[in-house]
Amino acid sequence: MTVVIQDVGKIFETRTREPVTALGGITLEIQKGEFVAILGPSGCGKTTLLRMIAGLDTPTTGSILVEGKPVTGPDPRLAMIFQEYSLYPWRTVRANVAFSLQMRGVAKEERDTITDRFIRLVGLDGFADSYPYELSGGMRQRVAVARALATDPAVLLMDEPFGALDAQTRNRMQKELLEIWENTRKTVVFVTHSVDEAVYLADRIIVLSPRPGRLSAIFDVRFSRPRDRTSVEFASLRRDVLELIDQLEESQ
Amino acid sequence: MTVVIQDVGKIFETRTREPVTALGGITLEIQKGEFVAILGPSGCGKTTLLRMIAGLDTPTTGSILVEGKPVTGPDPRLAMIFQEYSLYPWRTVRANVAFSLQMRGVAKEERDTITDRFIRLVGLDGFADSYPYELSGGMRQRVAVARALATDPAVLLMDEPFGALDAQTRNRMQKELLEIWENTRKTVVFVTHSVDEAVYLADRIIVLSPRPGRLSAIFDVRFSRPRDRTSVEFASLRRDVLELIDQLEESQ
Amino acid sequence: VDEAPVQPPNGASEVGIMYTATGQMPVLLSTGQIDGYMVWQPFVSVAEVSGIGTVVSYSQDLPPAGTWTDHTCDALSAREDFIAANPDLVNAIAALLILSGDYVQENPDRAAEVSADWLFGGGDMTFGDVKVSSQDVLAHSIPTIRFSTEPSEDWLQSNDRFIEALRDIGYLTGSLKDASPGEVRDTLYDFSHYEAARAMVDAGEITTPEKRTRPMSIGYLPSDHDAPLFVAIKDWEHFHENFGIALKPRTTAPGKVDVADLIVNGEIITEVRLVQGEGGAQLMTLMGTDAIQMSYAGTPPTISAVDKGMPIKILLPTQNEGSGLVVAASAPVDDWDSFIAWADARSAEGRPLRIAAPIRGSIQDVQIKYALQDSGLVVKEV
Amino acid sequence: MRWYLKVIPPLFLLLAWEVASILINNPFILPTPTSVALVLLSPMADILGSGSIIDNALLSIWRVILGFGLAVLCAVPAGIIIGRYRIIDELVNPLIQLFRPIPPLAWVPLALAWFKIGLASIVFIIFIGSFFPVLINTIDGVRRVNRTWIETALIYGAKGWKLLVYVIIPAAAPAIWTGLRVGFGVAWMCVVAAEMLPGTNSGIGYLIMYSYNWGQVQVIIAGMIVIGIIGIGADLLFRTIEKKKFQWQEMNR
Amino acid sequence: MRWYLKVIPPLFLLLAWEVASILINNPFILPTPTSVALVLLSPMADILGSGSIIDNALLSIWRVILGFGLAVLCAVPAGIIIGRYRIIDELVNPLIQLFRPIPPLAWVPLALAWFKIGLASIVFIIFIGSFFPVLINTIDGVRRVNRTWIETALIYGAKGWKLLVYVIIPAAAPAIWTGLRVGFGVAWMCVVAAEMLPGTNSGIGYLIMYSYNWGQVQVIIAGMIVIGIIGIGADLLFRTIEKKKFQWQEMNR
Ligand SMILES: Nc1ncnc2c1ncn2[C@@H]1O[C@H](COP(=O)(O)OP(=O)(O)OP(=O)(O)O)[C@@H](O)[C@H]1O
Ligand SMILES: Nc1ncnc2c1ncn2[C@@H]1O[C@H](COP(=O)(O)OP(=O)(O)OP(=O)(O)O)[C@@H](O)[C@H]1O
Ligand SMILES: [Mg+2]
Ligand SMILES: [Mg+2]
Repeated sequence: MTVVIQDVGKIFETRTREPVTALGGITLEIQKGEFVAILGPSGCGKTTLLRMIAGLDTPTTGSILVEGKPVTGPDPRLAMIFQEYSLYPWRTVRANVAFSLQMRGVAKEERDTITDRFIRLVGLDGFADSYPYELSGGMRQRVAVARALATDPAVLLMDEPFGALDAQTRNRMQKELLEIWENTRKTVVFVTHSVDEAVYLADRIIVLSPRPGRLSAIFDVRFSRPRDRTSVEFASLRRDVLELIDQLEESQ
Repeated sequence: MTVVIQDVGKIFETRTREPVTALGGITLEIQKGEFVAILGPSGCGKTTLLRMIAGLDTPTTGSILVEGKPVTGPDPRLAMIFQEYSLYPWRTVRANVAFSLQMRGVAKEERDTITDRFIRLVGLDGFADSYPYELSGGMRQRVAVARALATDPAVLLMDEPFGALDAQTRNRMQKELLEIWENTRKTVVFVTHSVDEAVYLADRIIVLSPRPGRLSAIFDVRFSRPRDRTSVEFASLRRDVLELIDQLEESQ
Repeated sequence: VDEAPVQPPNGASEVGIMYTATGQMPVLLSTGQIDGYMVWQPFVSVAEVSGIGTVVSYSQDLPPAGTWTDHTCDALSAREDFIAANPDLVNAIAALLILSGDYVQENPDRAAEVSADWLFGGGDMTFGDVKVSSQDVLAHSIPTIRFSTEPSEDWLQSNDRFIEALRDIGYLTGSLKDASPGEVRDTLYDFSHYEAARAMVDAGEITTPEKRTRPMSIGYLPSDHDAPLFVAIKDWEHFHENFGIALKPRTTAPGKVDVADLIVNGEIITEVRLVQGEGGAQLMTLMGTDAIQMSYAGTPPTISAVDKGMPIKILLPTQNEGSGLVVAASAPVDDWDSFIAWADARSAEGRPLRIAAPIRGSIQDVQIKYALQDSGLVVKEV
Repeated sequence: MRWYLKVIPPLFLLLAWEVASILINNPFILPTPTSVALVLLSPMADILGSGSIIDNALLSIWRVILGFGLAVLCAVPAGIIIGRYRIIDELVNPLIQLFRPIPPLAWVPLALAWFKIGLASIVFIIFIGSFFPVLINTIDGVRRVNRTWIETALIYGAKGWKLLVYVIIPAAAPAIWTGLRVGFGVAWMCVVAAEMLPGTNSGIGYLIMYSYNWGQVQVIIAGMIVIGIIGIGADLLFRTIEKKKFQWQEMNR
Repeated sequence: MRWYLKVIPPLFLLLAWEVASILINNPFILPTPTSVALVLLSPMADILGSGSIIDNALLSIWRVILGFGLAVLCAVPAGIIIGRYRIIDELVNPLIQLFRPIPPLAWVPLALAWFKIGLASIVFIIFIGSFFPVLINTIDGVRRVNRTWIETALIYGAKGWKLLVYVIIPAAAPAIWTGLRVGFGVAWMCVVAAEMLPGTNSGIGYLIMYSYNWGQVQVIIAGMIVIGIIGIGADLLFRTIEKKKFQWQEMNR
């Protein structure tokens, strides 16, 4: 499913009624099945952009089209994964994964079948009846991924999903995400702060400028997966992106 | 000042009176002026080790000698910087930096002189009268560094000080820390989860095994500073450390 | 501290009046926080029987001499709309209280027993380390109360005196403030039911009132002043058999009765709920909101309530006298004169006596203030 | 801590009381523990013609449960609505603030006027006492529901009552439960005020106030101890359920 | 929200009251708003020979401040000690739990016996009411002081009273302040119970109970409104100071 972002900007009003430009105006086209990473300094509007694609916020200017139709609100074809806190702590892993199905009125049996499949997919068999607080941070994010996948969305929006994990767990989660993506070929929009992560995961890396965020550069990542972090091409692209970001900061 | 860690282990008692081995037994000698990074998976006892060096916990086995004398409690020659929450939010930047001096009964005028100097050193002139909540995460950690330096400690213990910062800010802080270290030549023990950070900063990288932490490997970082993250030697050392960590995880 | 409304000559001795909950009075007295109290029964007898205090004077003997003889105390009153809607029922209840008043007057021992049971479960009362039998207290108390139900001219005059006093204190601010004696009587009383009841009692034949579907409530106070009500219920069989009227309790358990049935000539007329209040004023407020329809309480609160516009009429007296002034047993006092002497001495020492009374405007409050002022003392509320 | 250490303070208090009562030697001021124990140790015996301690306590508990139950039935839905809709909150907040500081005791006269003598008035006083803690906690709980939880639900298609039942209420449940616990505590504290109402002839609060009217200090103290113990019991019960049911809250972070 | 929307609910309440009072047509059940307004609008006029509303309100506030002040003086230090030393906490906790549920009203008889008639007893009742909220919040606040803050201080050589004065107390201050706010609210709610004590013939609580005895429902309602408004005022004052002084707490995550 394609996501077309046309000149999208967002101005918030603070409590004191001052306008804050969160996003400056972005045009971008994301292809079906593409894995796009979005990089940018804190506060440049990455989360805001994802939220607008998900239909949780409306753009102040411009428009967002998903498969040609403008976004007017949450849409079952899009699922979003937040950095943290998005699991329901009073629900077991199974009930969390089943949440969206339950909301759509899927019957109990079918729900269980689907749920079990996705719990297995993210490697949590045996933890179906655990509560989120009994899981590690990485396991929790896997539950969030399973929940998102269970709705069979065409587009996965991920907002720094691994930001709260330690380095080792993070690497493992990245590998697993790629495996799942390769099997399901969802369109993925992945926000991150880590250049390393972006280079490791994405087909394309979108770099935004400091607030208010504007498109600053787009890097195509052409080398094949699984990518070797220690390869020369990896290091070189990583350097290019880092240098651009350093420049952006200094020019600020 | 040298820090000698001799066969140090720590066993905690949980509330249900079960023993938890947090640290398995570590022997290590840290030289005066050396910058040592400690890497290891979550829960392997890195924080516990730092706390024991700082005199906040006592080892269950073994002993820690600072400049030849066993640690029996907090010692003015050692300062520790925590990951977060360590600033006093009800105190201004100046009052935070002055805290340790005030505790030691340094007179107001002298205190102010010293404080101002360190605030300038970490680049926060102009923010002396701000409160921590008015600062960004990076600025807050700079205040913590200034506070630690203000006591003129011989040893700086840092427990993932930049873990909560975004990638860009983190890189900047690393650079600044190195500058300060080069000017003051404190002994630094730096706990981190980031291999990249360790390679960028340290003279020596200590890798601990998963819980209960034991010494797993020591890497000497021989190339000169400022280090280029995109250089071949950087990438190669980085790969070695990452591979060791991967191995450690798999063997678990 | 408020100034007393009437200012006696300068240089006179001073006495403090303090309003307190009645139950606290023996405690306050024995802990030396007050020097005496003026209150209704059985707290006067409590002091004497337990040895906590001695009686200086019963209310009817207080100065000015003769003023308080057979003075008014409790009366039966009812809401006007209730009276109008249930005239025969009101007559019947009045008749029952006339009969039970006489019964108490004739059988003080039984009345004491019933009251002790009602108020105290017949058990002991503990005051500090003194334990007294509630039976003993009430046996001492009942004979000091006059259970008389005739609205005699003396009784009316006694009420007039209270009205005077209430005006003096500034408590009458409404319809009775400037009313003439005739207007006052018209507003306050409705003796037609007393007369009808008296006639029925004399004839030995109670008219059966119409049945009511809704229960009615009578308010009363936890004092043996209300003994006629207690015996009317506890000894209902006596009245049932001899006079064909009774308030039959729903339960036979000892202690208080919450619900009774009014039975006249063998027919259940209405359910009667018995509502214990804390004081006359509270019962009047309840009557004002129609939470209760009749009440058995002191006349001054009733007068004040009528003054404030509550649609209430006094039907008949139920009991006269029955209060007293008590001082600590150790006090150098055995009658009113020695009490005044003591008050003078204490005032001279700069430690004026402190006498407790129930709420402002109560019979006891009015009487003690009048008596003290009549004896040349300055009264201060403290 | 060892259990035997835990009994030290109550025993110490008892001892201090005994010594004090001997020193003061005025049972009006401080009756001996023994005289109070006598009352407490015969909980089935009639007191002042008002029934036994047990009977009175049970009756009081029943009244409190009624008043509290009613408060919960009103305050929880109201709190959810107010917490959810900012505009309603702003509209009714001044009224809540005005009524909240008025002590239940001050409502006694109006309760009598409005609900007449009987259970209804008693229940109203307890209702008024526990309504606000439950309301305030519910509003707060609903307002603080993690925004991410709600947005996740929106993304997955939850709306209207489904959002309420499956997300808002479970998420606010710990706060609401705290409200219930606090509210029940207040309700229980209102029992004395409520049972002061005329026409009340029973209940532990009545027993205290009636004993007060007759100066029976040992009964008053016994009644206070009974109130204290039942209060502890109720609080423990609420906390135990809290621990079991809302474990996720503590653990979450 | 526009200010004129905010006045709608009070106006609506007033209107409903007016209509209801006309329909009920019994001033003892529900006096008209006008009759209450008459009382409120002449706050300097004498009521029932007990002084003006203003005088009585000021007196009540003074009493509450005394009782509350005393409670703060006792509860804050006690709370700091209990919160700091786990062993003391475990020792005294059962006693706190036992005494906490006992309503201030139930203490009235003992207050009289212990503190005699007069200001001391009134102050005691208010003290008892506000002591526990302040204590519990202080304990809680001290117990929850960020471990890192304490350890940072230890590292920098703070110990004993310096640790207390420069770290524990400032860190617990917001929680303590919340305790003060809640405690003052409760203290204020105790004013009616306290002013029921014998020997009291003034104060807004006395006015309410005294008017009750004389069926002056309009004075009762006026008194309740005064209590409500003073309650709002005090709460606002506490919150304003809270916002100013403890801004860091809200901001600090
Ligand atoms: N609801 C809101 N009201 C007002 N301002 C907002 C709101 N949400 C976001 N902003 C502002 O918009 C800007 C962009 O915020 P956003 O969260 O999208 O940034 P981000 O790129 O996701 O940052 P980070 O990397 O820190 O997550 C920020 O300056 C933020 O303060
Ligand atoms: N006070 C304590 N009581 C009981 N167990 C403890 C205590 N402190 C730490 N532990 C346990 O000791 C182990 C080591 O903890 P520590 O915090 O030192 O790990 P770490 O290496 O710093 O982990 P991380 O990278 O997540 O910070 C963990 O299993 C932890 O649960
Ligand atoms: Mg973001
Ligand atoms: Mg750690």
